[in-house]
Amino acid sequence: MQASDNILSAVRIDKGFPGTKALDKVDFHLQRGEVHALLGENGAGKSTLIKCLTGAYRRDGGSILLDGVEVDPRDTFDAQRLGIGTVYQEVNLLPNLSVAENLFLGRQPRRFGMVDNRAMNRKARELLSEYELELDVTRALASYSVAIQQVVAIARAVDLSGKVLILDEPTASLDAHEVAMLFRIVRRLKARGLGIIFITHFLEQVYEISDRITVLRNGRLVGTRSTADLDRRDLIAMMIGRELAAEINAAHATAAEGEPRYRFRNYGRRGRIAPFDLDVRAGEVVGIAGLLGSGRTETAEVLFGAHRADSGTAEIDGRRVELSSPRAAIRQKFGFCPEDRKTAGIVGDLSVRENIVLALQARRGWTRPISRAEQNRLADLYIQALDIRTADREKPIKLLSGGNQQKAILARWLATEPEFLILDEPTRGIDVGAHAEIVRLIESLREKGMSLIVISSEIEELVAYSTRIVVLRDRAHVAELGGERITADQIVEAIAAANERRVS
Amino acid sequence: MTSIVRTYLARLLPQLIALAAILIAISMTFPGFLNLEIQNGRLYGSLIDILNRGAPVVLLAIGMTVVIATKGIDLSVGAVMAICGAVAASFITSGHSLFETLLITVAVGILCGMWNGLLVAVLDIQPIIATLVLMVAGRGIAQLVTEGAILTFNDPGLIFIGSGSFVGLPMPVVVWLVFGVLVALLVRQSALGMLIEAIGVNRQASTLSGVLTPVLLIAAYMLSGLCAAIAGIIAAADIRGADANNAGLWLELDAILAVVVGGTSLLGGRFSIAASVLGAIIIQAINTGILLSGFPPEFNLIIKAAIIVFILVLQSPRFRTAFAFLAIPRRAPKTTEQEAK
Amino acid sequence: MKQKYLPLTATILIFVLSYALCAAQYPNILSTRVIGNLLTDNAFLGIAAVGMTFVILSGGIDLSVGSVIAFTGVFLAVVLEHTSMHPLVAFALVLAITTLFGALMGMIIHYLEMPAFIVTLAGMFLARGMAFVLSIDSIPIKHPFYATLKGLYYKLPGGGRITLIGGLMLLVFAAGILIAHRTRFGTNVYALGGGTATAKLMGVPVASTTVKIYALSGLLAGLSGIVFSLYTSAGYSLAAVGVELDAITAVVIGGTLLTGGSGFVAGTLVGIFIQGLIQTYITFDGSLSSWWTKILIGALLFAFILLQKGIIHLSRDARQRA
Amino acid sequence: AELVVGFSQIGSESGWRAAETTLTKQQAEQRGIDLKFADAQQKQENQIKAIRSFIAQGVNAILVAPVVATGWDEVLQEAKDAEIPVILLDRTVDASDDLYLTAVTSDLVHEGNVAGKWLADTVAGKPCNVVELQGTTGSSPAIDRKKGFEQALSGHDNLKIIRSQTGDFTRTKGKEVMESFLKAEGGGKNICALYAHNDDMAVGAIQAIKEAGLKPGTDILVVSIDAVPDIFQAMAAGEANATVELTPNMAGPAFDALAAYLKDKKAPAKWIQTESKLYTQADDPMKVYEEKKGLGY
Ligand SMILES: Nc1ncnc2c1ncn2[C@@H]1O[C@H](COP(=O)(O)OP(=O)(O)OP(=O)(O)O)[C@@H](O)[C@H]1O
Ligand SMILES: Nc1ncnc2c1ncn2[C@@H]1O[C@H](COP(=O)(O)OP(=O)(O)OP(=O)(O)O)[C@@H](O)[C@H]1O
Ligand SMILES: [Mg+2]
Ligand SMILES: [Mg+2]
Repeated sequence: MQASDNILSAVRIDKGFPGTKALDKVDFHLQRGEVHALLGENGAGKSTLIKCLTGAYRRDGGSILLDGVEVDPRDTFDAQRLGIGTVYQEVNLLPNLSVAENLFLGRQPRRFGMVDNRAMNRKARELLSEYELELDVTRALASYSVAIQQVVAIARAVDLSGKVLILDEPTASLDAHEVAMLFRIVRRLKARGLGIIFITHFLEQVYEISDRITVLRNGRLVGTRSTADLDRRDLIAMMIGRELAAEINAAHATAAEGEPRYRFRNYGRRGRIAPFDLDVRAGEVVGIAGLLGSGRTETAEVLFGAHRADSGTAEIDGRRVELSSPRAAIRQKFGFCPEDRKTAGIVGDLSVRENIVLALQARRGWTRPISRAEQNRLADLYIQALDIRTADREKPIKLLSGGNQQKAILARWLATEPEFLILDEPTRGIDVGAHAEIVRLIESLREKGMSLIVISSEIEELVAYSTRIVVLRDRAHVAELGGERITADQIVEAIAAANERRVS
Repeated sequence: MTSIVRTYLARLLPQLIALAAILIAISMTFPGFLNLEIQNGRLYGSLIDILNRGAPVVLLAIGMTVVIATKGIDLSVGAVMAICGAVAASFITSGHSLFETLLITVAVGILCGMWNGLLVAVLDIQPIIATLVLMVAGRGIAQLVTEGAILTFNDPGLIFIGSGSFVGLPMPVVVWLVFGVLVALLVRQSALGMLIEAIGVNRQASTLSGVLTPVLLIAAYMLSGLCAAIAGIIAAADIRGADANNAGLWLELDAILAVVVGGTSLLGGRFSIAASVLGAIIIQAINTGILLSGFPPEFNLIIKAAIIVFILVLQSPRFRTAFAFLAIPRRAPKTTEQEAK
Repeated sequence: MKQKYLPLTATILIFVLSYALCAAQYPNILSTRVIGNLLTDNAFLGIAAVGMTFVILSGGIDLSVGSVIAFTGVFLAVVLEHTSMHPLVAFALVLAITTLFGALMGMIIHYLEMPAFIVTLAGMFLARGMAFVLSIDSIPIKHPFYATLKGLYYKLPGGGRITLIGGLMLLVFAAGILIAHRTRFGTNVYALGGGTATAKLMGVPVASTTVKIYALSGLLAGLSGIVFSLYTSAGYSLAAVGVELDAITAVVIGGTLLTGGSGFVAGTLVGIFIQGLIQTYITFDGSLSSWWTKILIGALLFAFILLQKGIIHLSRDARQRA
Repeated sequence: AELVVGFSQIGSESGWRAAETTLTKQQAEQRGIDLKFADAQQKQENQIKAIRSFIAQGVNAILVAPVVATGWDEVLQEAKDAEIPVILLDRTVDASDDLYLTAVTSDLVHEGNVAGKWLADTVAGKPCNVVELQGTTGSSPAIDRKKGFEQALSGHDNLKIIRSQTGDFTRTKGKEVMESFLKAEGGGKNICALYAHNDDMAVGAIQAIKEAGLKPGTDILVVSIDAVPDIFQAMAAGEANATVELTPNMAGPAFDALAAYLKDKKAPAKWIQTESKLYTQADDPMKVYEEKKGLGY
């Protein structure tokens, strides 16, 4: 391979953390005008490699060449100046700043030495219009949904990238429409000769957009291939080091029989979600579909008591219950994996073990501590069962890779042996192997008689495990699909129909 | 078991080293410093003075540790000390029994803590400001009780708490030792410690996991109030009078400093009561050392600041990573062995 | 109206309301004298509070302010007494020292990753300790230049005065507002308050911003010290004890979150006025004992915070219903 | 109309000051004066604010107990311009004396001097090591009482101040510092006398001496300043030897001078010095205690 083709080269990059060798002499070459997918299981070292390339981490060894010249970005500011724009895995924008300020932080247009807010806002609106986003750019970023924040982060990185654009799981919280838009932009940049690094766990997207693929496993380079020459099966084998037993079966589960165990009537909260009726049987998975901001997360939060419902009633087995707080819900054997794991899920400084036992301990009350031996047993059990990649159970959870954090939170709820489990985007950021495992897990939980509500932006996945699907639009429940109607097409149609109605 | 002891010691190592260094430094400038003798059936010496004089800050630091672990801070403890000292003095002088007096005083302290806790947990006011309210008003309340004068008392029981001794140790030392052990056992033998740490690190995630966040927050401030009450009783008993104007003045800063010297982060989360107690003792050792040194008082603050900065710099994450390099050679052979296999 | 202006508006509303209430009881509060006093008497606090606002916006805190004010005063007094240096030169010198002092604290906070609370607490001990070492006596400043500066005021009808230092405070606030909202540095300060790690990933120069923030706070504390020395024509090592807490209170009453990232410099000005108003009211009343004074200050502080919360809460609800 | 007088008090940092406040209020009430009281919480800036507020209110006269000597020219000038007489209580200021009507104070240096003289007379030439508990570092009583005491000791080579530390005017610190003095000086064997800048520190130190197994008043002589009730109890018990009175009734003479001035514009003397009376164990301490007990100390 000619060095001149390579816009960015990383040679023998080493990076170790206490107890972990995150990168072990990894080579990586990015060519001009290519989309290069960087793949691997959770914890393989993808994010770490990115951070070493952009100076967010100091690498322990190896060199980085940009346009054939050795560079050494000391921090992301340096990297930006070199023309490397990056979207990091967790949304890394500042929620307290306005959208426009987030977009132009550090390079605000100035007039007479002062920041020209009007020009900045105008440019921000222009920039976002490319993404079909019409926002009030002077509002705080925090007032927008995760998805919108993600688009803003992408817009910022694209605007910053003169030579290289790095996207670390940018599509995790985006729906099909936004993904398509993102890809249009990526193709345009590619045509302009930029090199683009793209990390994702969605293999369809890899095949749709990428030219080459590099796979990492356990911090080591497995290999780089041309996408066209690598079929899916081989790719998965490269990633997990073995053949995946079976891919997600497309046939959906059969509807459960019998009386609904959980009955919500006219349930809702003003300003968050319009009152809805919902029945869930034992051994049933209710999938929730909808566009971004349609109110899926709100539905989950109201059901779990994270936001108290202000209308309607909830019944379990015909018995009225008050789900006024998460505690009350947990007492009724509810569980809830929130979508935003960074702020609502993980307790960063605590160990993996403590994160796993947290909900169980909270339910037992502080006077009845779970013995250390029992904690260790639970932690080890779930670390093994969910294949959580961690050096040991005492590692602070914030040091785990994103996907492994997600699994640990799932473990937290499984440890409480819930009867009603709400999963908001449980597979976000989870690798193919683990993805299949989680889908299998959902099915086995259902078979054991648990009731589940699963929110996902991946329609295929919803089809795979849902026995019924509720479609949301504009913070209201608008359609319900059951039985034979649970197909990807039908769901898309239901969402689209809703959309059309909105337009008219 | 031994591994638990070892992790415990490892956690306390920086504080122990700092304390040892300070004690050595003092004993070099003042030779009689380490002498201990038995006098009137009690231990007597500068080391005992440090433990004894440190009592209020140690007690405040115990409560402060828990509050800080929840990502809070309690600026009102000095004022609560004054209130409780005043209450104790006024009850004992108005003829109540020692038991009643202590009970009421402790209740008042807990009440003060509850007030703070309610502001923080229920009204969602930022801890510094929430407790600032009581810091400002509290001393006024204490003065209201004593009417600005020093309320002296002669009750031998109450005085005993301040200057009596038990198994050779001054009573304040016994009180904080026992209380510290009790609190440490309470938080570590129950699940409280972990739940408090969880709240401190991520309140939202904890609430969503079913942790009773508001109650635990209020409880943390109540504990801090209780600690302040005991500290207030000791401070009053020590001088046989309640000095509402000066009791506990600026001690909140010393207590916070003690917690930080003890290595607990002001951002909440992981905490260690034992380390905070050591931190408080370190600060008292500095104070006592300055007094023994015979420098003119103009220099007190500068010396204290310099030593504290020095200790904190040694403890700072940057220095610890540098220190960790020294520790690596011990582990390195093991990794190479593993790789060889 | 924008969500983010809510706390500021609430604060202004509360101030106007309580001013009206006070005036209803003591009409003299409306006199230009009281208004002039509000500016002059709080000038040093206001200037220090501007620096504090930046520090708090960035998620930090600066406890050294009061001590730095005292140090500045003593330094000026000693220098002007023992040398023939012109006060303006002395001002420049002392500002350089306090700015450097702030920068040093900023460096320790950033490079050694130590919490601001503790670093500045040590700074507080150190600055006051330095003041003690310079002189424990209170030293009058009798330089004629001081008299000249004090003679500069604009007389309002009714006996009130806008003094040089009162005007200076307003200028500093104006500059502060400009820096906070119209410079890159200002946005970077807010960025740090939103999260240091994220800000770093977004390419904010965290190190230099942190150092600049504390240097600015040191500079303004020094300026505040100069103002204080003009105000009292003296240097005294025990002066301005606890001013940092007053400044923090003003910043928070002004609607800035102590956790950083959200708030306004302008709010701090209102916070200062509210505190000044409380004091004026208590003096006008004149019947409170020492202890009731403290209790009332605490209670009013509480009431203001509560009112602010209430207003914000109500208008948020109203918006949601709409 | 009724006389309105503003009183800017330093704060309430000690029992003595509380007594001064009480007596000022009492005196005002007796004379039918409407007293506007403002507590400055130990801060000069608050005192200046209070005086300005008094001027804005248009009071007839102002009493100030200045927290520090310097920094009053401007605000006093404003009062003068508004033709409001100002009377200083218990401490003087470092300003031209035409800016205020009069100052009712004791002489802080003199107090220290009286204490020192008593000690010199009492030990009568025998060698004696003295330890000193200073007031709050930088406060004028601490500076002046130290100065006066040292003046009295100069020329008495038998008297030597061997240790001097601040006890912040409080009992707690007085006790703590005394403990360290005792440790540092051979368990107290080298100490012959204690001089404390106020009685509160002395009371704390007395306890420390007792707890160290020594007899205060005999093994170690104790002399202090203020004459608060509690020190008389200690003197009655033989644990303290002498105290120099600083009367809390500064307001009485001040109001008298004010009344005379308002009646016929007769300016009083610029300095009305209160007596610095020395009390020893011979002065029937219990009786003085009973007299002083009710004064709000
Ligand atoms: N700051 C850190 N300290 C210690 N270990 C870390 C740190 N950051 C990452 N690691 C470890 O390094 C390994 C690689 O993590 P990385 O985040 O690069 O994985 P990833 O490939 O991005 O995974 P995912 O797909 O889940 O995002 C993991 O084992 C993780 O636990
Ligand atoms: N206009 C808005 N103002 C305030 N908050 C909003 C707004 N839009 C969305 N949010 C917040 O963003 C989060 C996500 O929004 P929502 O729950 O409606 O989306 P969703 O259907 O769950 O889709 P997704 O989870 O994929 O973003 C919620 O916490 C919601 O409160
Ligand atoms: Mg990753
Ligand atoms: Mg969602």
